[in-house]
Amino acid sequence: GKKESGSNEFMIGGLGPLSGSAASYGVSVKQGAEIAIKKINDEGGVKVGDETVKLNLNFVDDEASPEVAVSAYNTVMDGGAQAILGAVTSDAHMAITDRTNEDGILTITPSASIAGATAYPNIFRLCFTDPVQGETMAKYAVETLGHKKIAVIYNNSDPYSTGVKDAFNAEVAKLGGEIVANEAFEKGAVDFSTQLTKIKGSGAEIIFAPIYYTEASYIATQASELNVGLPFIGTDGWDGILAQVVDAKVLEGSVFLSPFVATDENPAVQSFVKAYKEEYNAVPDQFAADGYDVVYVIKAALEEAGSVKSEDLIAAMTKIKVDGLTGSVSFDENGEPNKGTKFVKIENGEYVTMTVK
Amino acid sequence: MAMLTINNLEVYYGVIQAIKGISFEVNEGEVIALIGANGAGKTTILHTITGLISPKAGSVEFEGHDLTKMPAHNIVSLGMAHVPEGRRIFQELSVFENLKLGAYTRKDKNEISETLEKVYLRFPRLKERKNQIAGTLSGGEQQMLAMGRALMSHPKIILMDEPSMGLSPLFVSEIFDIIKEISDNGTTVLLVEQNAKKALSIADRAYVLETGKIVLEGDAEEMMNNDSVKKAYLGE
Amino acid sequence: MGSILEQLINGLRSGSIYALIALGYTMVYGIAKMINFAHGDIIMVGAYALYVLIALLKVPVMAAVFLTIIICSVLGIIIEKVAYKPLRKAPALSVLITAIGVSFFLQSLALLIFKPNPIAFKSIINVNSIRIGDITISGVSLVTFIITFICMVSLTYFINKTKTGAAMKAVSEDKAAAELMGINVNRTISITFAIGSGLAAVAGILFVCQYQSIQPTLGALPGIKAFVAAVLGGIGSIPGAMIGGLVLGLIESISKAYISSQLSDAIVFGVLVVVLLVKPSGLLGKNRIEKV
Amino acid sequence: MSLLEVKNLGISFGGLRAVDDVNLSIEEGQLYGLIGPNGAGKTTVFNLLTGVYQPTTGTIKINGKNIVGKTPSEICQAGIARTFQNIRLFKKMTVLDNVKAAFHNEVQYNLATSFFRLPNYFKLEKEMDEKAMEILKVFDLDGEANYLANNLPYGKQRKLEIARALATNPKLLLLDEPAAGMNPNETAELMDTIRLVRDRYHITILLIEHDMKLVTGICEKILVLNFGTELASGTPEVVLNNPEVITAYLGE
Amino acid sequence: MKKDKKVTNNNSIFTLKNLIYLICVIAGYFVLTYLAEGDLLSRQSKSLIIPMGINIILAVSLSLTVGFLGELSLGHAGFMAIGGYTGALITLHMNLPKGIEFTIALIAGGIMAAIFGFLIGLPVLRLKGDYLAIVTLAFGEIIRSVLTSLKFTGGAQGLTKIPRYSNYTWVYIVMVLTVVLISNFVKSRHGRAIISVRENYIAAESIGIKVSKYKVMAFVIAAFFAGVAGVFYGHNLSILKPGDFDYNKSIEILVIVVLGGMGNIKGSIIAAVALTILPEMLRSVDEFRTLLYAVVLIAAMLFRSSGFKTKLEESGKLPKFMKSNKNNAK
Ligand SMILES: Nc1ncnc2c1ncn2[C@@H]1O[C@H](COP(=O)(O)OP(=O)(O)OP(=O)(O)O)[C@@H](O)[C@H]1O
Ligand SMILES: Nc1ncnc2c1ncn2[C@@H]1O[C@H](COP(=O)(O)OP(=O)(O)OP(=O)(O)O)[C@@H](O)[C@H]1O
Ligand SMILES: [Mg+2]
Ligand SMILES: [Mg+2]
Repeated sequence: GKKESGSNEFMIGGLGPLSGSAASYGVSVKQGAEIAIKKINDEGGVKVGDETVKLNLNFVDDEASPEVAVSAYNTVMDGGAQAILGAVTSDAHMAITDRTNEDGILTITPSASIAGATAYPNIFRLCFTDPVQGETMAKYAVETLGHKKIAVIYNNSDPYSTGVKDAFNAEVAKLGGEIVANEAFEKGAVDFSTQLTKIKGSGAEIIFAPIYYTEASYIATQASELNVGLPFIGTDGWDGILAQVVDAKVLEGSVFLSPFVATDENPAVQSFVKAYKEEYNAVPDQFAADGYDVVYVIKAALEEAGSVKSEDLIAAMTKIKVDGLTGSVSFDENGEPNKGTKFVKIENGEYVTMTVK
Repeated sequence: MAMLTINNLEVYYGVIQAIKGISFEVNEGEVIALIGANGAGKTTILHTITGLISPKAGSVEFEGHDLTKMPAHNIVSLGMAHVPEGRRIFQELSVFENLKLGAYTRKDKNEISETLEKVYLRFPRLKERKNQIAGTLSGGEQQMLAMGRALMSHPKIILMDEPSMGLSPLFVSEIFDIIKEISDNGTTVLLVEQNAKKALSIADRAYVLETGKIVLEGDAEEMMNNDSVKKAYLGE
Repeated sequence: MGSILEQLINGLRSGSIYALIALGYTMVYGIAKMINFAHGDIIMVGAYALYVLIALLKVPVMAAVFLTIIICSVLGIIIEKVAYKPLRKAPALSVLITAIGVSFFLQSLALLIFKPNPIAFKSIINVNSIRIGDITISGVSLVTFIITFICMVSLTYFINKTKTGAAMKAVSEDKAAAELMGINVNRTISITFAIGSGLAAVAGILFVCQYQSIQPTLGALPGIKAFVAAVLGGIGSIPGAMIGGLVLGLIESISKAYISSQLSDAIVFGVLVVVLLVKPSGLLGKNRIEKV
Repeated sequence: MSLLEVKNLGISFGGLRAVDDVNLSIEEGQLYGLIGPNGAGKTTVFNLLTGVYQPTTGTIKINGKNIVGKTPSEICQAGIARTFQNIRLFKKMTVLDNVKAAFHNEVQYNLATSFFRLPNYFKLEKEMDEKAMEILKVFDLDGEANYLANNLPYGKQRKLEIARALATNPKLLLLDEPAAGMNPNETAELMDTIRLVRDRYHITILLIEHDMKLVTGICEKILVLNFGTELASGTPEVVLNNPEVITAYLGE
Repeated sequence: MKKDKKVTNNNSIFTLKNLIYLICVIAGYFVLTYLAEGDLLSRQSKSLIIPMGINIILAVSLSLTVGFLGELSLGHAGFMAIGGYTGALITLHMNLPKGIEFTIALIAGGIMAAIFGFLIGLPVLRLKGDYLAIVTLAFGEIIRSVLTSLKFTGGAQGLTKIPRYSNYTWVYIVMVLTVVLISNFVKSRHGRAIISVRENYIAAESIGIKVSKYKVMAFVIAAFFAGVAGVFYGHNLSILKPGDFDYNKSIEILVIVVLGGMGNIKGSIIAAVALTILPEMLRSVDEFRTLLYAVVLIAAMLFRSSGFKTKLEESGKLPKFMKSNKNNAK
């Protein structure tokens, strides 16, 4: 998109993978954000001080690569970006952080969960950090479910996966549990039978899989073939997994953390899902909801600041509270979100939201 | 009519013209010798006849077929075999496999094994070494294999590019005897040779090539007594 | 011990897929003397073709399998004609780069058409798994292993015993000389690519039956692993490809199970290096002294 | 003491005894011929002498020093250079560079000089150019110095191979069928060149050849091999009139 | 015709040609400064200047192994990773002034990569062709896998907050140095030895060239420069992670070298520039980008070897750097 009529438009620069193996995340974020922007603009735009501005999105492919992200960032800056939505993936995000800081531009990542992603004052994130997810799930496994022996399977080449795993393992130890199998795999792996056989023989009572749904679906299917017979718990990467398995039975009873489920009764969620389906002929996932929420966070910041200047927007960030699709969220001065955790359980082949104390 | 007619042939390598308008003919049953210095274009002519190079102008006609319009692999089935320069045997295959490939275009199994026996009779060394990997044969042995392989297709005409290169004196004489014998059995021969003396001694007619042109042609015997040929190619 | 046996079976399971892919690799390499980097992506095309035929067009299973193989074979022939044939006289590396280009092309095309999200696909092989005590061998694994073995044997027979096979060997060494034997070089190379790609299709079919999920990048990693397997077994050797694939699968499984799942890639590649240092032309590769 | 002293040399390939119990002794400055039927093992002897193959039996001494077990490059440094039956030039290098590459051990400068073009680089490269041109002139190749070796006609490629071998400053030069593919006039010219090389560079030459004109014309001594073993040896007159040599090799 | 031709004109370093080169290099720097500091280019284009330089260093160094030695190397990214990590660890843990710290990092990165180049070069003694290629690929993957599992390299997360020391001046200087040094090298006795090994190793041995030594040497030198490029890479992105150095990265560099013409340093430079810009130029076509990239790649390879190029060459319309060197006979 191009700038239309000067100052009555607010340009958001989006960065995420639109091609390559991580493309689905970037595409979802982009589409979710587009839904939000369309909705906001249709409702008349954003009131900034005395003016109303319309939002615009220039979303550029970063291939989830740090190298490409840098030039993608510069591309959106050339396009006159006034705030940054992104980057979607952790590596790409880390490559642009200090550049955004030099430019002093408001940057909100929907999904870069790596520790240290918000190290600069201009950067905020919507999602949970990896360590928080790890700790939350450790507490859930040990305290809520009461398991002592836990197996972990994680993606060794993925910072997200290893980040969650490290925090999880540390927390489990602290809580008196034991990691009886700590199994890794590499990017692109499709065969997990060796790791699962090992886990099967390890005496574990539950399997923690802090990974994305693609691999999680392979793992669940193969675990059932190998009669591993243990329940899974996962992280927000699991969102969307039901569409990935032939037989939902292999996932029965699995629990994962997710800020968003498309089957949520919440009317805001349902109207989003409907709009998304109409526009893209697909069911939105967590990333789409994240993209949507970030746009609303920017909207709130604009309204709060009453200005489109970056420093005003950044200052406004810690004062706002947004009721988003992924929950109600506010931000602390470190740029981290405060929001409730949501657990999702798979029951009878459906996602069911649970509340956990 | 001649069996093989070459008319006004012109061949280029990029911008370099290697053959500059050559015409000649080969009649059935003849042995024709092509002689000329290094780089005169002898090999190029043979390659053009068997379709490995396409000419810029001119025609090659074999028993009424226009060879310039025919892919190389179809030419063999018309009854033409080529013993190429540098032997070009299949180095990684065994002697036997090489010979079998020579008969690729033939169907009748019995006829093929008959020919094979004939080839073995002519080149006993090949029979001895039939399972050796061809690339490890000595230079001369490889030359025999190249010849034997060409004979396997039971050709009407055989083109030979320096068949005596690298052979021992005894075997050079033998090779020329074999060529004579092939010809006596009714196969037409087009022979390119550095060893002009031997070539002329068995040829019926000969053409002398100089930098892409025919400069002399005629009866082989007359040619041997031609002073300029003697000086330039017979080393006398 | 049960678990060792189980792990060996796990190794054979992924190994026989590698082996099947490696067969196609080695076959094309042996004849066309080029590393066909797009081979892995033809597997992916095979997987999507099968999906489209069965899930979208509702073609009966056997017909779909047959059509998938045909589609991939034709694709192989087209790729060769368009992207490789013009480079016959160019240095080998140029062809390698176009092959990489073709690989990118197929992947991005699949991404455009089918989108990045994986598609779940139900196995079309309904063979019951075998259970021996504690150990289960899945039906798909069994079928894969048997088909790989059959492919290996028939390919070996084809290359060594048939006339076309002989022509292929001749073409692989010297195209001009092969032409002089009356061999249609272009046709022979087309056949090579058709068979190689047909094998990739079979691999694609078995792959999706095994793992029940299809995505545009599905061929990339197995492709590389199979290439490694082909080299391990001695590139150009057909039984070598099979052995290389199985050995690779076993090493992977054993190292993940008993050494370190973090370092398994390093270990696998380390073993490969060691094997090649001891046997520089792979397990079954021919190591001939060059005649000087 | 002779320059080259070969005793009981032998090698087998599988079941084939390609070279069997060959003895050879060449004096300095000699022009020695090695002949024999196709497949007799002549090229194999060259390969054994230059370390391409390792002998199964026997010793090879140059100037009294044993060279069995040494690598081809070490043997080259010990003073044996060769040409190949099937030409092995550096085809995509210029004629001049083919020869300069052969100065590798003769004219040396270190890596830093290569990278930074220190003064020595220019001095020694110039020296090499001059020496190379000198050798090329002997073979009438100076006019083609900047051609790619690949573009030379066959006969000149053969000469370039000799020139390259000569550039390593050998004591003993091995030539494998240097006249193959040449017509009688070219062969005659080559004979003059070989004699000239021997006299000008004071080296010893051992050559394989099937062209009897060349062999009788320049060789002082001849060894005839048959089935890997010695059939006859001595002066050309003696050897070439040996009835066994005539039946096995010469014919007529 | 066969006159006593003057064969070489490089009798000293002070030649007209070298003077012109020097002027070009200095002028190049000023142009670069103008482009990088001025308003002529967009931010996006400016941000490509450093990657371009890095790619040139990578391509020119890889062309030593692939183009001049003639061995296919699929592990160049591994050396880059070694250099990048070494350099980053140095600047992250040392507290010296920027200039000194970065110089140390560049040299140490290069040396460390060269040491690994030596280790990887050793199997070269026994292997040839595709077998060697697969071993280089294996080493690249081993390096990546080990980096992923080590604690002090940050595992999969890698190293972050690496100071952004790479700027166009540094990269330009080192790039020019790399090109000059490697160009010098290939035209020296060592370079000739390496090329002769490529052309015919049996003949090379027969004239006293130690084939193994020169193969290893080519690997070590190429690795050194790749390591230096890796240091720049890390200090440009401020983040390094093992995943970025898989075989795809190696292949990316290889594509540049082959497209530029094997053993053609100028070609490598031009291809490096072109292939850095190309994906960015294709940005406007969004999701068709990778598809078009593939098409351009295939088309470029086909074009390179089509008769079309030769015809242009013959008509004298092709710029000199694009001419193939097979016709330099006359
Ligand atoms: N592939 C090629 N590219 C360019 N020029 C070539 C090529 N092949 C041959 N030539 C040139 O064409 C001319 C004729 O070569 P050809 O090989 O036909 O000669 P010839 O008479 O067979 O010589 P020889 O006795 O050496 O075998 C020569 O000048 C040669 O340099
Ligand atoms: N690497 C090898 N493997 C197997 N056999 C070999 C090998 N090298 C040579 N031979 C065999 O050893 C014998 C001697 O070969 P060599 O090349 O030395 O013969 P030659 O005397 O040079 O013959 P020519 O005059 O034909 O070149 C031949 O029968 C050949 O087939
Ligand atoms: Mg010729
Ligand atoms: Mg010989």
